[in-house]
Amino acid sequence: MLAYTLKRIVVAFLILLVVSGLTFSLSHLSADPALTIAGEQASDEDIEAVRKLYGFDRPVIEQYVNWLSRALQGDFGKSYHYKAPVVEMISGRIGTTMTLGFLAIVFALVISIPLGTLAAMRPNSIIDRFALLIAVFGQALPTFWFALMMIILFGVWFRWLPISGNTTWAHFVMPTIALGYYATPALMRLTRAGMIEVLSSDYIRTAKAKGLSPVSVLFKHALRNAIIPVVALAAVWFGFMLGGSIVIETIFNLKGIGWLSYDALLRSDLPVVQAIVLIFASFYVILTLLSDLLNAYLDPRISVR
Amino acid sequence: MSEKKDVVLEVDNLRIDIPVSAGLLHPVRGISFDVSRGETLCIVGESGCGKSLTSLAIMGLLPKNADRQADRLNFLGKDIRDFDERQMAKLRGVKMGMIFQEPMTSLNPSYTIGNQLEEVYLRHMSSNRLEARERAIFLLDKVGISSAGSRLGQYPHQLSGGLRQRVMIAMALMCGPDLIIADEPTTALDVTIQAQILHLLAELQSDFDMAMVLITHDLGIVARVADKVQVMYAGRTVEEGNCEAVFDKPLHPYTSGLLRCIPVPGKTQPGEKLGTVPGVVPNLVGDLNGCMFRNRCEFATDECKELAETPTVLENGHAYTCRLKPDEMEPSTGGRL
Amino acid sequence: MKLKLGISFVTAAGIALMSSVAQSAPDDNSLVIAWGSTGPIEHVDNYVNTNRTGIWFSRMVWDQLIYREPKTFEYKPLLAKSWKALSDTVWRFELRQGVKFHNGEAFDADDVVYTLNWVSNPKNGVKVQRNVNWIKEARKVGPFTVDVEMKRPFPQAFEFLSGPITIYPNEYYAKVGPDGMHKAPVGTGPMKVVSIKTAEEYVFEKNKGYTWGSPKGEAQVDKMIVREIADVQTQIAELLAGGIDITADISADHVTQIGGVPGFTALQAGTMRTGYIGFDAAGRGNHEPVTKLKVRQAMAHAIDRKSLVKNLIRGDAGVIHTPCFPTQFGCDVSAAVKYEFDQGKAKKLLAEAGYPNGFDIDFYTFRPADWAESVMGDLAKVGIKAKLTKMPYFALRDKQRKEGTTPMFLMDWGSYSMNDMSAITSHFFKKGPDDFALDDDVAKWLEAGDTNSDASVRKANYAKAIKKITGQVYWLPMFNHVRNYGYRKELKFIPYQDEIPRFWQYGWK
Amino acid sequence: MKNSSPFLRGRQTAEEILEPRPMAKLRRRVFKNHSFLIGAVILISIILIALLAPLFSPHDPYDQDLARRLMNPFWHDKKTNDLYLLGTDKVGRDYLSRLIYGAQISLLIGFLTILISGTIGTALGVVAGYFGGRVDMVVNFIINTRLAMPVFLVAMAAVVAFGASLHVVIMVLGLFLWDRFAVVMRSITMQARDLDYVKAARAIGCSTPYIIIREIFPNVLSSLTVVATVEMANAILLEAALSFLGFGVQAPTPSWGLMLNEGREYMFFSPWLLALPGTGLFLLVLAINLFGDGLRDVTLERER
Repeated sequence: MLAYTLKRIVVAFLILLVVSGLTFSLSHLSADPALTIAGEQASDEDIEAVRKLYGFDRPVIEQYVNWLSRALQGDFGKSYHYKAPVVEMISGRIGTTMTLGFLAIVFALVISIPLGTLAAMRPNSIIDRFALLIAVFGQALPTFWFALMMIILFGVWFRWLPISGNTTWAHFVMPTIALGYYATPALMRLTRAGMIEVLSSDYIRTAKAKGLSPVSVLFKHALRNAIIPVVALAAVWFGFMLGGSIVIETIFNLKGIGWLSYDALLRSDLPVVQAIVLIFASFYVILTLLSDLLNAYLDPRISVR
Repeated sequence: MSEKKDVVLEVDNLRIDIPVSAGLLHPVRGISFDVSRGETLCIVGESGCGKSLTSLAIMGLLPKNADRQADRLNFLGKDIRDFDERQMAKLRGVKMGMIFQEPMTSLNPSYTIGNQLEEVYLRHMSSNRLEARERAIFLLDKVGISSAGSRLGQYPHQLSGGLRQRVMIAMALMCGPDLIIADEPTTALDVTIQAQILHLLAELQSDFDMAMVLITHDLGIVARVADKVQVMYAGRTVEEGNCEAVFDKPLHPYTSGLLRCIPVPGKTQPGEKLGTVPGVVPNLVGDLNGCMFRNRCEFATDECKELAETPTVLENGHAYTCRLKPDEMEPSTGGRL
Repeated sequence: MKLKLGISFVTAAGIALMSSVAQSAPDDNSLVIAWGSTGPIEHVDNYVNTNRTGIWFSRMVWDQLIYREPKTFEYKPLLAKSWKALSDTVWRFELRQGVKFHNGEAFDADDVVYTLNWVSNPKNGVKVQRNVNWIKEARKVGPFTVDVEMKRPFPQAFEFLSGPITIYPNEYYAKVGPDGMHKAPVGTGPMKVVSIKTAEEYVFEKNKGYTWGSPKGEAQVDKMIVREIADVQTQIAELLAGGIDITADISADHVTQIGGVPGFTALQAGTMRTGYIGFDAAGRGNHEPVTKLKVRQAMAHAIDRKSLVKNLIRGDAGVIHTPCFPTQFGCDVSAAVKYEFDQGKAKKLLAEAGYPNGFDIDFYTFRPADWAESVMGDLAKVGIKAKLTKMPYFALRDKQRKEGTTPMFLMDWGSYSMNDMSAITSHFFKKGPDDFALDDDVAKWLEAGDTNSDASVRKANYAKAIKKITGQVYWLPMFNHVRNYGYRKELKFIPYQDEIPRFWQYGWK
Repeated sequence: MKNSSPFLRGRQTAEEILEPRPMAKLRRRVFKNHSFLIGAVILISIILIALLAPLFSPHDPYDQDLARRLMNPFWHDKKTNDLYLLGTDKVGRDYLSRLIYGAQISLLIGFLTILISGTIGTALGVVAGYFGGRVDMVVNFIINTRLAMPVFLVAMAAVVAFGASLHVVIMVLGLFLWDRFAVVMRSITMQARDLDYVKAARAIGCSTPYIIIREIFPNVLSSLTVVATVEMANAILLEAALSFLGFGVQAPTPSWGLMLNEGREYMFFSPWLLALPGTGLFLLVLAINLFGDGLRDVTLERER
């Protein structure tokens, strides 16, 4: 188990290294940071001076190594546009995004696990068809479109929910649903498939033959096994959701790092973009690592493999 | 016939129907038997004959879409035909235990052996974890698992198939049931282990004075442990009776065909050809007429197509369902025992 | 029910069906504003910001020495009571007495001297150097008298002193610096900052001490909340749902739509923001056709600017013929060569230039695509196939400066609300990174105009520049933009042409 | 399926007993599978509309005239509906024609993206699955690296870097959406590698590419198609989201995502400008998903 964990951590680091390298070179392809820093009214000499000062005239590799060594010490530089330290900008905003992502994944799980389970218990029943409908619709519904429709209906028309901002829990309702609904189909399908498989497994038959109560059969014996892959997928989806938060945060005016990355892209604010890509990637890597370890705990067979 | 003294389970005309896309499937079409305390009934037949469904029907574990009917289904004198899931759950595990064919997958991989053993006891006996644990250790010891105490903390994947089946047996016995149903308990195991497990089952059955229904396709096993034998084909009993009677003088061509398939120590000569029963099990969908074995039967005539499937009962309780008279089957094809 | 709702939803002609908004002014006499469609204020410190909303913010919190009357562009006293020129390069200002900063600090000559000297020092990193780099030194002459010396004769000085140069409290600023000002701004202006959530929300209250007769007037509301909302549609949703009272970011079509909703008013106000199509006449990006004068002239004739203005911009916008806004100093409309819409002429010119069948060209913009598409539709009719690339402003600007590979671009310039053509024409045609004409004559004339304090000399030079720029079609000036405002009917709203809404002046009816 | 009950496992099912011919069986399954049918019908209709766009669309989707901008659809304005059934957009182009041509763009993006991503993913997956060992480790690492990249953000960054256009969007999506192909192909190839006839081919000395193409590829084709439908839907939605934020294809291309971006300005007052392209997108993605789901059910059963 320990060796397994260590190996996974090393691989995770390597992945982040490659991701950061790719992002760095990509973003340095896109813009000349000296221009961005020098600003609107800068002369050619100003731009040249900035280029020298920041070392943009150096080879990209050298710049990357410099950036990486500072990033490893927690210094992602200063925003070209806002002149504030990137770390400060992100740390002030990441909470909103995490809250949104967390609520959305909880929403998705709260919808998909019971519905998937019910659907699996009664295949081809009304509830199964309803669940399938939700899944099929959810997969086809563009998130941003769904978000806009909700704003029109619940924000403007009925005025049930606040439209923008993050001051109260009510502000998170629409963004959570919009973002969470996006993950629901995948999680529900997996719950259903997993439950069907588990419910038809021999050990569930054994559990029934032991005269256990249906509740115990379902929750103790079936759900725990069926939920293992769902947990893994939910972790992966949490990572995806951070990506989806770009659109959602922009629409609902939640000023998290999703919005920040969008804003930074509009301004070619490279240090911010790089840092956020790296943060999203780290989240994915850490979450998959954790979910693997959690799986190993929930299903003792895994760590033996 | 047994003395009808302490009948544990009585089944009369059990039928199972399952709707499938092509029509109504009749996997079990009128099975009757009874089994008493201390008695072992063996149900024999090849794959697809309905023997496993019969056992599941008794346990109330049929798939939801299967329809179970019976003229009588008495367990410990109570009619359990109309028992709902909750009532059945109170019988299962405590009054009737079941052992399945696949020890490798029949245990939940996520929980320890101890947990899975204790939970039956905790569920049915008003007792505490400590007693459950003692009972588990006692039974693991009883089924021949050494250092039972330390095994409790192990997960199923840490055990071999034979050990797992022993655990399954222990689990079925946790609450001291009156009836134990073993559905091909040794099929998935190594040959050497098979004998041990079978021996163990027989031993435990007499120790605990239970009724046992043993389902198998292996006539060799039947010969060793059965008091009564029931041979099933295509969802019906084709022959039943005392073990000796059936083995000595099989009256149904199918039974005799099956018996030809097994080598008998001391009787089968080296190099002698073992028999087979050619052909496949017929389709059991829709309305069925005549003897279902006719397409594989060497004695079949046109008469068999119309034949009502009513058993002929001999005076010793030995019964069979065939148009042939007891002596019409050629002696050479059967009765080698 | 659901179905009916869905049908009526898709078919609804408008939101007019909705329950209308509360019809009275808020009880606490507050005003909620949404802005931010071009991104949040990058830094609340006025000198570290370039965003327009930062200018709006600064006018609420700080005052300048001089007040420029927004309608007549006349200079009036603000923090300075009076002024006179001591020489070509020195102005003396008599300051107003009895003014207090929001933190209680009294306003005097020290504040002015400190602010001007601090911002004019390049080391302090004022973001728009052009705003301040003409100041040589500010000197305290008396407790309320200050001399400001310029590096050279600088005729536009008052535009800057009445615009971007706001006066900071010297003691406070010396202590906290730009970052402190960013977190807790302190000024003399009509609104006092209560709290700031960067890029999200700014809360103000009325500066009760603003009673010294400022021409800007006292605040009409007791409380003001500004919400930075990036998405215009979200702003409108909030407006319709009653979450905000006014937005200044909407489009011309929104004005028609919102104006039709009971309880709301929408209006368009022309600004001096000047839209233009720039051509890579100097050939920085090696696109041959646009380096030819006849091609540029042909395009000037081919584009129906009137129709574009009438259909897409509307309001009091108009076609512009000068590379500057006509109210700006020196922007002489009569000097400009005008191009009427005449596609026949355009085709003829194209044929003469050697492109009888037109050509393909890349066309860049950061503004709504429909404006550019309208242009493209016109060009297509004379055979010029333009391929549009719409990109974010910053990316487009960087692309232009870095690669210069933008043969044709629809852009615009707001002149930082300065009423002097040096703020626009001199920026683009003095061989800076944004100059795609690289014309020595034009650069020379503009320099002469920028640095002479004699108004008539300036005008003469600027006129020559305008004539050459339009004659050579380095730019095809298009139209002046409008700002579109949507707000609750009960709000007393006054639009201004300099693209700076004075939010503190808007009270409830 | 009803007969997939565990309790019947290992026993013959009625269908197996009846045993009709394989093709008839497949046909029956296809026609019994409603989602497959519905998906296929919608998808084929959309493909036909896209292919025959010039026939179906009443106007040139690029023909603009500011004088007739923002005309209402037929249910609002009876006078104009003869000419412009669904009204016009903000530069006066026929909305119906643009919707019809929009199907072309979405399908083009979907198909080309999966062509690129499918090639990359399949190559990586098959190589990893066939060779195993170190090769597999490297490919796994590449897959994980790809999964760790936030697709949407990096795609936006790439679009900024290379300039927004149809080619760039397709390239970027193609270069990003190969992971599922690789994962699925890898595991299937691994299983296929151990099949007897593949072993046999290896034993008689067939070359590796030959084995992969002749023996393994036919095996994975149905799974490949299923993955392709998932990724195609994914690509279409991603393009829409990119275009919606202004990081996608350029005006005046009639992409549904871009139309949503443009129509958003009118979402409160002329909601059809948003609802119509949204519905188009929804139907297309729905159809692809239904088709893919159905295909999986149909083919998986066949393989069982």
